[in-house]
Formats: sequence, structure tokens, C-alpha cells
Amino acid sequence: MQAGSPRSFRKILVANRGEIAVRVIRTCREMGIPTVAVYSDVDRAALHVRLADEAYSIGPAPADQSYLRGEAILEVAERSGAEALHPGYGFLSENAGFARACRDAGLAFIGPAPEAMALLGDKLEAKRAVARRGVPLVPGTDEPVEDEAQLRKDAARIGYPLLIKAAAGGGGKGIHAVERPEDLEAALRLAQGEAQAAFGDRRVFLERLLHHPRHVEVQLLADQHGNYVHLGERECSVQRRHQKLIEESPSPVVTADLRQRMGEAAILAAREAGYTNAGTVEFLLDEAGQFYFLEVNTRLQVEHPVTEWVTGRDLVRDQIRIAAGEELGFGQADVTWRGAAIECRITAEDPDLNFLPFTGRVQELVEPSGPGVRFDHMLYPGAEVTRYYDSLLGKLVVWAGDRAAVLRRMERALGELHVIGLKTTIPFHAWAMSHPAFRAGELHTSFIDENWQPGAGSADLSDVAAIAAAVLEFHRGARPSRNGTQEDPPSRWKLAARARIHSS
Amino acid sequence: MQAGSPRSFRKILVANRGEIAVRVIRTCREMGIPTVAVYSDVDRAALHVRLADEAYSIGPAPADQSYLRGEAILEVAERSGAEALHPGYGFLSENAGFARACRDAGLAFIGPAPEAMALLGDKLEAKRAVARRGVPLVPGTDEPVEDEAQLRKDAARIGYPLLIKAAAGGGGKGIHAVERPEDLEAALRLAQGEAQAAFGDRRVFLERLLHHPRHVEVQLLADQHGNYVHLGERECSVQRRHQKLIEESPSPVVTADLRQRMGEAAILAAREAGYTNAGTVEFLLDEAGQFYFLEVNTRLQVEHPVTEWVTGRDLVRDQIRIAAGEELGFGQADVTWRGAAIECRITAEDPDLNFLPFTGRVQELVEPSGPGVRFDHMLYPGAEVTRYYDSLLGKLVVWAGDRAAVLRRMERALGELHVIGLKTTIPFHAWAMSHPAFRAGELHTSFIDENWQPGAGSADLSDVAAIAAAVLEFHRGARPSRNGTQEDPPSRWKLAARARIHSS
Amino acid sequence: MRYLATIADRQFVVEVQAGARPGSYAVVMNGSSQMVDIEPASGDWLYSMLIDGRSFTVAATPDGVQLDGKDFAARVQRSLGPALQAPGVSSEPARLQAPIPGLVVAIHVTAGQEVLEGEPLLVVEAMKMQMDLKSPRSGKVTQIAVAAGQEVAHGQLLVVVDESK
Amino acid sequence: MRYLATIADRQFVVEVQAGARPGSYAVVMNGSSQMVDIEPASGDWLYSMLIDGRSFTVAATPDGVQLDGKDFAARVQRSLGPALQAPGVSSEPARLQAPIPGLVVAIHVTAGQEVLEGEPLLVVEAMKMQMDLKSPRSGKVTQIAVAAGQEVAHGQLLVVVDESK
Repeated sequence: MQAGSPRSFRKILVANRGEIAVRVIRTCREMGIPTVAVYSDVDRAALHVRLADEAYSIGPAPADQSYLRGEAILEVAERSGAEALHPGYGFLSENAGFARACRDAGLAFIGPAPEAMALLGDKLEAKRAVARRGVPLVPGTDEPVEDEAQLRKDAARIGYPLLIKAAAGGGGKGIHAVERPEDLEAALRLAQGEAQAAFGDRRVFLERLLHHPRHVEVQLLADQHGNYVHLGERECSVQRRHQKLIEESPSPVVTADLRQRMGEAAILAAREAGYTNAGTVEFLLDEAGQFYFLEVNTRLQVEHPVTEWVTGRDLVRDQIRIAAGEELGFGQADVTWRGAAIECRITAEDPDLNFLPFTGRVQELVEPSGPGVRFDHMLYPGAEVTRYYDSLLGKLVVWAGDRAAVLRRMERALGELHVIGLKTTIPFHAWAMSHPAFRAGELHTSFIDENWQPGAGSADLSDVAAIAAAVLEFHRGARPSRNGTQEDPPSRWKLAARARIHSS
Repeated sequence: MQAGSPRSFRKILVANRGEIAVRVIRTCREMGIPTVAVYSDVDRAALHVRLADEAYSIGPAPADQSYLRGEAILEVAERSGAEALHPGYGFLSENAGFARACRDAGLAFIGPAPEAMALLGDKLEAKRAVARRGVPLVPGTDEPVEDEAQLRKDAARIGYPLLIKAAAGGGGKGIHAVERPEDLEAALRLAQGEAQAAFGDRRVFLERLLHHPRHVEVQLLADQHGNYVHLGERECSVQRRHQKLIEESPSPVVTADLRQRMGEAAILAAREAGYTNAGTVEFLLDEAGQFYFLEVNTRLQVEHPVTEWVTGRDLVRDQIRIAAGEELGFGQADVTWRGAAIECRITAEDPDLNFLPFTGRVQELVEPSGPGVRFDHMLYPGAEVTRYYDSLLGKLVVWAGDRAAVLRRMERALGELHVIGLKTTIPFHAWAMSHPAFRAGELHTSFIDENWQPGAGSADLSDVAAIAAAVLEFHRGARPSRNGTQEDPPSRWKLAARARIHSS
Repeated sequence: MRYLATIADRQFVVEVQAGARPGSYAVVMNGSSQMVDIEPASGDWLYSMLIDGRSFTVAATPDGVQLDGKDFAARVQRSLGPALQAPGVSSEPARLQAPIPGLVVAIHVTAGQEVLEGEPLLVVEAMKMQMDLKSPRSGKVTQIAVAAGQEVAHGQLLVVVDESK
Repeated sequence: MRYLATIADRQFVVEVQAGARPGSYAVVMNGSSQMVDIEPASGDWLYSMLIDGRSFTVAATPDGVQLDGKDFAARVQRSLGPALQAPGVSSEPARLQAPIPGLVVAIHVTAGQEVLEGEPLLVVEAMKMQMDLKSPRSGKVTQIAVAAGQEVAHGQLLVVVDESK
């Protein structure tokens, strides 16, 4: 803590795992605040356990028996004397009930108040709220509709192509695209049936389907004294399965004027919800440069480091300061942007097999470094990647003076990063960094679907690979490996090759 | 290379090893320029060999049979088709003869012209040159003197305490301090005798001995078109054996006004010498805030990353652009500073044994990461640190919004860094970051001599250490290590402990 | 030693001979000969390889080699003769194994059913994701070794598809 | 198992008993008992250690243990009885060994000479640095095992200093 700042928390419990738990612990340590980690049985040796000041077990591997068990986590908070709780992202981070339980237990929840979280968690309610402030929405119905005649009228007004979305839906489920008016009736029946089956609520709403939209989001900070600032945008258009893989700031197409307008819209939305702490307002940006409100993420985002690089701020520090009741201490005019930053999510997935997740053990880790490189991760030699949690291993984030330089730097850093023992998205990212459309900044949410081909991440070095494979086979046969033969690489290698051939 | 920039080099030879060779290769890769590494026999597996596009052996381990053999290096340049050579620091980097040989061979030397290098390499000639431009010098004689009567007169004018320095000296050798007038005669005789014996030249000169001076240096860039900018200062006062261990930017005591005056003085000095490329002008700064010219380092400095962090520039990229004949492309008014950066040199030395160098093998490496951390190094599990080269393993460099935050961040990063198998300066740096005088910015060149005590880097956790050691002994005895027993840690451990007891 | 190296779907005959120093090899491929120097770097899995002076970082990966961060599916076998095998169509039964430990969520086929190559056979859930596992070949489902709701281990047999006759 | 752990110049008697699970131990020291859980992390040399919930990263170092990056000189021996050894003054001859491989640049003493503890005996050069090696004890130089200009290996005997009588 810096001299002169009000008393911060005496101890913080980090209610998460993986790279984000590590991330939060790092800033706590820099602020001089002791941390308490929680872990499931399979995470005993995890990095966040090692780096925290204290660590306690909260149950078996499945998340609903450990990281989602709010009462077990509150018990650890009580026992360890934690004064605040940082939820990270995922797990309980957007659970208004849990935030309320923290408050009831006298534990400061590092995030927005439960009321704002609940309001923004209901997607249609959130839309109505921000629309009251004049924030633009994707044209569509703003109420769930059951009446078919009304839906046909609404569809004609909105225009085609359009989307039918389940009112109670989420996570990309219950969404149907309709290309032409004559397909509407059949699609409606299908969607309503599905919505009833999946969510017990047959109501749907309609939204215009944008062509090749960009996903652009605005980072906000809001203190408990009514001060709001935005830290500019992140472009997160490159996605697979509606989940982001690459994020950057600034967006290649957002001008200073557009940044200001989107930032102001985001602040209006936050004000309407009474939002405090760090939050992100997501927008779609169409090819004409018009933006539309999508939703608010009421937590720290995975991709927050790109904003940290360009603005020079530590968002976790700001979150903790805000939750402790401090004023922001700076205004919109004090926010400056320098250079460009990009993040590649390194996940345990096989990009050549439709990004199928991959479990296994990290045999060796070689990290990139040098100017402008940050690698936030949960890896170490011996780390096990299990099927219980999501596939994110780490985030490679680089900064440089401009976008052209930052793409080259990312390519360089990806080349230095080796995670031996797992399939990862590294080759995909290396391909993306040198893709002409990517380099030109021509991004949209279908970029991967339209451009990525399995195998595209392997450069044309087959002849060298043949030499390498043959010499490696000879060399490894000729002399024993340095550390004995407990897991003989060549044989595991062949076994895995066979398994892959059968499963593809 | 960015679109629109003039043609850069087609291939660059990096005439160095260790972390600086790695550093240079990284930027070349980002610029799309293939690199050629050279290596001595013991460096076959070194990181710079792995990261370069090509690599060639230049001889056995001793530097005078490899990295100092200019002709062997020029031969590799010729064979590989390199168009330019980056010398790094140390080895041949300040050898004007070698720079001339490169030019004669048609190879662009990435550094100043040999003439400027030769002029500035002669310390007294350099002083006379910069004095012509009105740059302040430490009060002293500006010519080497043999005549004793003259020396006595000069000493009375300069005042006490003062230093006698061998005119032909260098590297901290042949320097004698004189506290009082009555000691002058004996010291002179000693110094002249030593100078004769060591350098074959009995001439000496006198300089006032400053009390607790700071070592503050200014980073310059100069292109071949007469454009000069400075990138502010680095404070490098924390030294052992006259070698820097910690550097930071900005200096805790340099104001914007002083920065401007020192920057202008540095540019005057560089102009007088016809200096081009990146260079550093070293000053002493006394307790009254007056600065004095010391010397010019005609190469990239070890500590250049702190300047890169705060200014947002890539100095190696600028060096290459300048050597290729490009204009700087920005002026003094475009240089902006953001936040604060600090570098800790991680060397293979035992801080508890008078910083005695330590050789051995890296058993395990755990790197720090997270916001604002850069670790430029030459390490990997299995790396051998031999006695042939200097003890620098890497540089941990961190950035944060202000000096208080950057010291806490460095402490955090030092805690995450583990180089198992070697003694390093990590515990010393952790001590320094929390030392009250260091935190207050009260730095001077005697800081280590006056404050550091062997053992000070071990916190008061003896009881925990006892538990850890006993449990480790039991645990390792109870189960075999994961990778077999080729090098059994506990026994090596005991052996080394015995060796240390006998040698201390 | 003569090797047959299969890189993705291309095959190479590579002749490797030990050189004078440990780690140095003479390699002949496609009629041209090269000096290769291999040296362990970063533990057991990563190597520095110099091929006539060109520097590569080579890693052994689960299904091949990695060169400077790019993955190559690779198989190496001792080659006794100079003839190249054609990448033939196998008539053996194809055994679909679990590519990842997980939970069998649904099975789309029944024993005896005819399926086409690429047709989804069952759904396995792991890491918060559901994945369709597809038939490795056209033929008849001769065995279904798991049931919906069952946990499966990595490599566990799921379904066998044989030639239909 | 009872151990005598010497941390720098302090001594601790530590009683360690294996717990129910692998890696869990009950430890008694200075009359208080604690639960310790140890788990390998990052290869063979680094461990995660939880002592009653407090988390430490422990590494085996060349001369002791490292806790959260701080070095502690440590020696551990089986302790048979409860009595603590006093850190006594040895009367054995002290054998000065090379702390680092290098080149012997100069020898300041001759055989038979009386020296004081801390007195420089010889100079070894390595890594561009010259270092004075000092006498580990007061006494008489009974053996000089190397000559100026000689290369020495790590741990090689340089000089023996014995009790003067």
C-alpha cells in the first residue's frame, strides 16, 4: 500500500484457480496484502497455491464440489480472517446470490453490488435499462413475445437476416438464424419448442443478424463515490465456439471519436445500473461503424491485460482500491493510451481437430521473454491439465509501439514458447499473426470459421521435420535420456500418434 | 520491417553470447531480419544458438580463442552472407580496430564510427573534447602530469579528498584516494610506480573525490543525418567492485529541469565526438545536484531495458535502423516518459561471500511473470555456468506507475524467480528492495559497501527453514525423486555445504 | 540406419549415420547430404538442432515433432528396403478411442448400424465442452463398449467399426 | 524420526512423523506440533509446502534450503539423543578447497608459515575476476597442494592449515 492511501484490506481470499488466481495474488502481494488460496484436490500443487500466503482445501476436483461451493469458501474466509474476497472470472464471479452471501457474512466482495449484478445478469432487463439512457441496441424486439402474429409483424420491421433468441437462454444456446421471410414460421416453431425444452420458458425475442460484426468491448472503472472512467476498447472478434481467442487494444478500426462515443455510452449504461468496480460493456460494431449494446460483464475479463499495457494501469489494484472504498483518484482526462497490445489465449486444445480439448501433463515449459512480453499462466513442468476445468493454460500478451510491430512481436514470442506434452493453440496463433486479413485488421466474429484450416499452422518444413524426426529417433535410441526412462518420450509419442489416428 | 521504411539489412551477425545476444536476436526476428549466431565450444547448447536462424562455431571456450577473435567472426560473416554485425556489449563492442575491420570488409558495424569510438575510448582526450563544449568535468588536472611540483600545485587547487588516477589506466585499476595533503607525496610515489608497472606509463592525473556521488547516465540516440535525441537518465549508483547491480529510470532525484540540462550536455558531448547510433554519457551527480562528465559508453548498455520501459522504445531496433542509414524519425519533443522501471542484475555470485562468482549447472528455472515484468536471460534447465565468461545470468526488469509501486513489484517478481543449482544475487536484491535508504532513494556508489551484511538476505524464518529442511530430508528419503537418482540432490547439497564451510 | 519418416501424409526415406562427435550425424535424404548436430536443451524434451548451420529448436510432442513452434505429425519406422509404402486403405476394424478423459453424454448409434466415415457416433463431455466423436471409417458398428452416463479414461475403447459385408 | 537441523548457526531438534496421506507429516519442534504437507512442484528441486495452512515454496539449494526466495544455509542430521551439540571449535586440520574452477594466479604463503584466520593465502581467477582465498583458521600451513599458474577444479585441495604446536 502506498503511503497516504486509506487502510486497505488486511487479508484477501482469492476464490478461483488457474492463471487468474495467480494474477490476483500477484497484485495483492505488491500491495502488501496477504492472500488466502482455496484449492480442489487435483490443484494441491497448482501455482496459485504456491504463490498465496495461505492455502486451504475445499473439496474434490469437480467444480460443483469445490470452486462452486460458496459455503465452503465462506468458511475458509472466516477461518483465515480474510476481510475481502476476489472472485476472478467464471465460477462464482457473476453469481449475485454469492455476492449477497459475502456481504451478509461481512466479507467485502471485490466486484459490483449484488443488485447491479442481478440487474445486468438478466439480458433483456439489461437491454431495457441501457435503452432508457439512449444506448443503441441491435434492432429487435425488446420484450419476450409469445404471440406469433406479433412476431411476424416484428420480423418484418426488423428485416432479414435475423436471429431468434430464447428469452431465458444464455451461453450461445437456443439461438436460430433466419435468412428469409418464408423460413420464419418453421424456425419460430423450432425455437419455441427448444426454448420450452431447454429453459422451461417458450418465449423468444428477435434481433437483426449483423453481417460480419466486430466484437468490441469497453473497459470501465467506477468507484463508490460516483466517479466513472473508461479505459478504451478491446477488439475481441476472433472467436471459436463463441469464445474469444485473440483480443487487442486499440481496435484497428476504432477512431478517437468512436472511442469517446462508445466510452460515453458504456458509462451511461453503467450509471443506469448503479455499477461499481471494474466492468466491461460489450458491443457489436457493424461494417458501417455503428455500435450496438450487447451486455455487461460484471467482473474482471480474461483479456484485461491488453488494457493494462496500453493505459499503464493495474486493474486488479484498481478493483481492490475501489472495493476498499477509495476514490478512483484520476479522471477521464488523465487516461492516456500508448502503443498497441494483443493477447493470444494459450489453451489446451488441438486446433487441427476442431479445437478439441486436450488433457495431459506438461513435460517441459519454455517461456518467452524480452521486450514487451507478458505471459500470465498456470504452467510448470509436471503440471497436470485435467478435464475438470476449462482449457485456458495462459495468456500471452505483448505490447509494442504500433499494431504492425505488435503482431511481429507476438509471432516472435509464440516461437519462443514451448509447452511440451500438450496440444495447444500456439500454432493457430502463429498462423493468425501472419494471415493477411488479420494483419490488415479485417476482423469479424466468423474469422476462424471462414479462414482457419486444420494443418494451416504447420509451415512448409516437412523435409526438415523428417530429418529432425529421424535424427531424434536415432539419437534417443543411441543414448539414454538425461533423467532416466520413467516416461520414455519416443514410446509415448508413438502411442499418442496411434490414438490420434483412430479418433480423428 | 514496416512498410515504407527504407531497405534494412538482409542478415545480421550477432558477435556476442548470453542474454545480450538473445536480446539482439529477438528484435532482429521482429524486424524480419535473419540472424547468425557465433558460439564457443561450451556454448553449443546456449539460448542464443537456439534462437538464431544460423549458428557457427568460432573456437574453444576461452574468449581470446573465440568471442575476441575478430578474424574468425568476420569469416563467419562472409560465409553466411551477413550484411551487418551487432557487437552487443563487452568483447569486441568498444574495439575501434575491429569496427574498422568490419567497415573494411564491407560489413555494417551497428554502433558508432571507429573514429568516434577511438576518440571517446581515450578517457582524457574525451574529457578535453567535451570540455570544449562546456560540459562540466569533475575538478582536476586535464592533462597527464609527470612533474611532482606541478602535481602538488594542482592538488592544492583541486582540494581534498582527491583521487590519483593512472593516465593509461582503466577498469578501476591504478586509482588511489588521498584524504589529506600530508599523504599526497607518498600516494603519488606509489601511484606512479604502480602505473609504470601496470601500464608502462608513469603519468597520472588528479581528480576531486566526491562524497557519496550518484552514478547517473543519459541514453542518447544519434542518426547519420545529424539528429540527436536523449531518452532521459538511468540511476546506476548501486555497485559492487565498481560494477553496477541495480539500475533505475527515472532517477529518484533528477527533476525535469535537471533531466533537460543533463540531456543537453550529453548531446553536446556526442556532437563534439561526431557520435552516431545508441550511446550513453555517464555522469557523477554530487549531493548538491551538480553533475560532472565521466565518460561515454560507445555501445548498448546492459541496463538499456529500463529506458525502453519508460520511453516505450526498442533501442536495438533504433540501433539497426540508424546503422542502416534511416533517419531517427522523431524528435526530442516526441519523447515521453511513463512510470518507473528498475533492473536487478541476476548474477552467479554469492552475495554472502563477498559476491564471489559461482559456477555450476541450472537444475531448475522458475520465471516470474505477470504485469510489468521482463526477464532477459540466458538460462534453461541444464544450462552450465562456466568460469570462462562474466557472471551475468540475466536481468530482471520491472515497470510500474511510480517508484514505490515498482519496488514492490520487483520484490514480488524476485520472490517468484527460482534459479535452482546456483548461488545468485536474488536474496541481495530482495534485501535492497526493502532497505529503508533504498526505498527513500538515498543512493550512492558506496551503498553496498556501507549497508550490505552477509546473511542480511535471509529473513527471520529460521524455524520454518528448520522444519522445511527436516521434512525435505524425510520426504526425499521416503520416496525416490521423480526423475531417478543420477544427481541426488540431498548428497550434492551436503557436499556443497562442506565445501563452503572450508572456503569461507 | 535407414528410416521411413511420415510427416502428415508425406513420406521420406532418411539415411542417418553417426558422426565423429557425440550428437553429430551425417544425413542423406532425397539424394542430398547434410551435417546435423543435435544437442539437448531445456531438459529431456527439447533439442537444439543445427542442419548445415541452420538452427532449429526441435521438441518431441505427443504426436510428432515441433520445429520452431510449428507442429508436425510424425511417425518414424526402421525402413528395411528402399521401397516406399503407399498410404493404403486399411481393411482392419477401426477402434474409436476416447481422445480425452470425460463423460459419455450420448450415443447416436446402435450395434449393427451402418455408418459413414465422419458420421457422429457419440458425444463426450470434458473441460466444460461437448464434443462429437466421428466414425474413423465407413462400415458397420460391431461393438459399443460404453454406455451413456459412463466416465471414460484417455484411450479407452468406445466403438468399433468394421468393414460391412 | 528425530532430526538435528542447523540453520546458519542455530540448531533445532525436529521430530517428523509420516501422516495419513503421502506427503503429509506431523512435526513437533520446540514443544509445538504442526501439520506439514509437501508436494513436488516444478520438477525435482522445488516443493510446495503447507505448514498449518501457511504456504511456502521450498527449494533444495547447493548449501541449504530456499524459502520464498530467501536462502538459508542448512544441514540436517539424524539426532539420536535430545542433547544439542555446541557449535564447537574443531582441532582438525582445515583443508582450503577451490570454491570455483579457475586459475591460481598467486600464492601468498609458504609451507610452514604461521597464518591467522582470515589471512589471504592465495588468489584464484575465474569469470573475469580475481578472488583472495582466506585461511579458514589460525595455525600453520602444512601443505600447499597447487602452484601459481595452475588450473584447478571445483573442490580441489589448495592449502592445508593445521594447529600450530
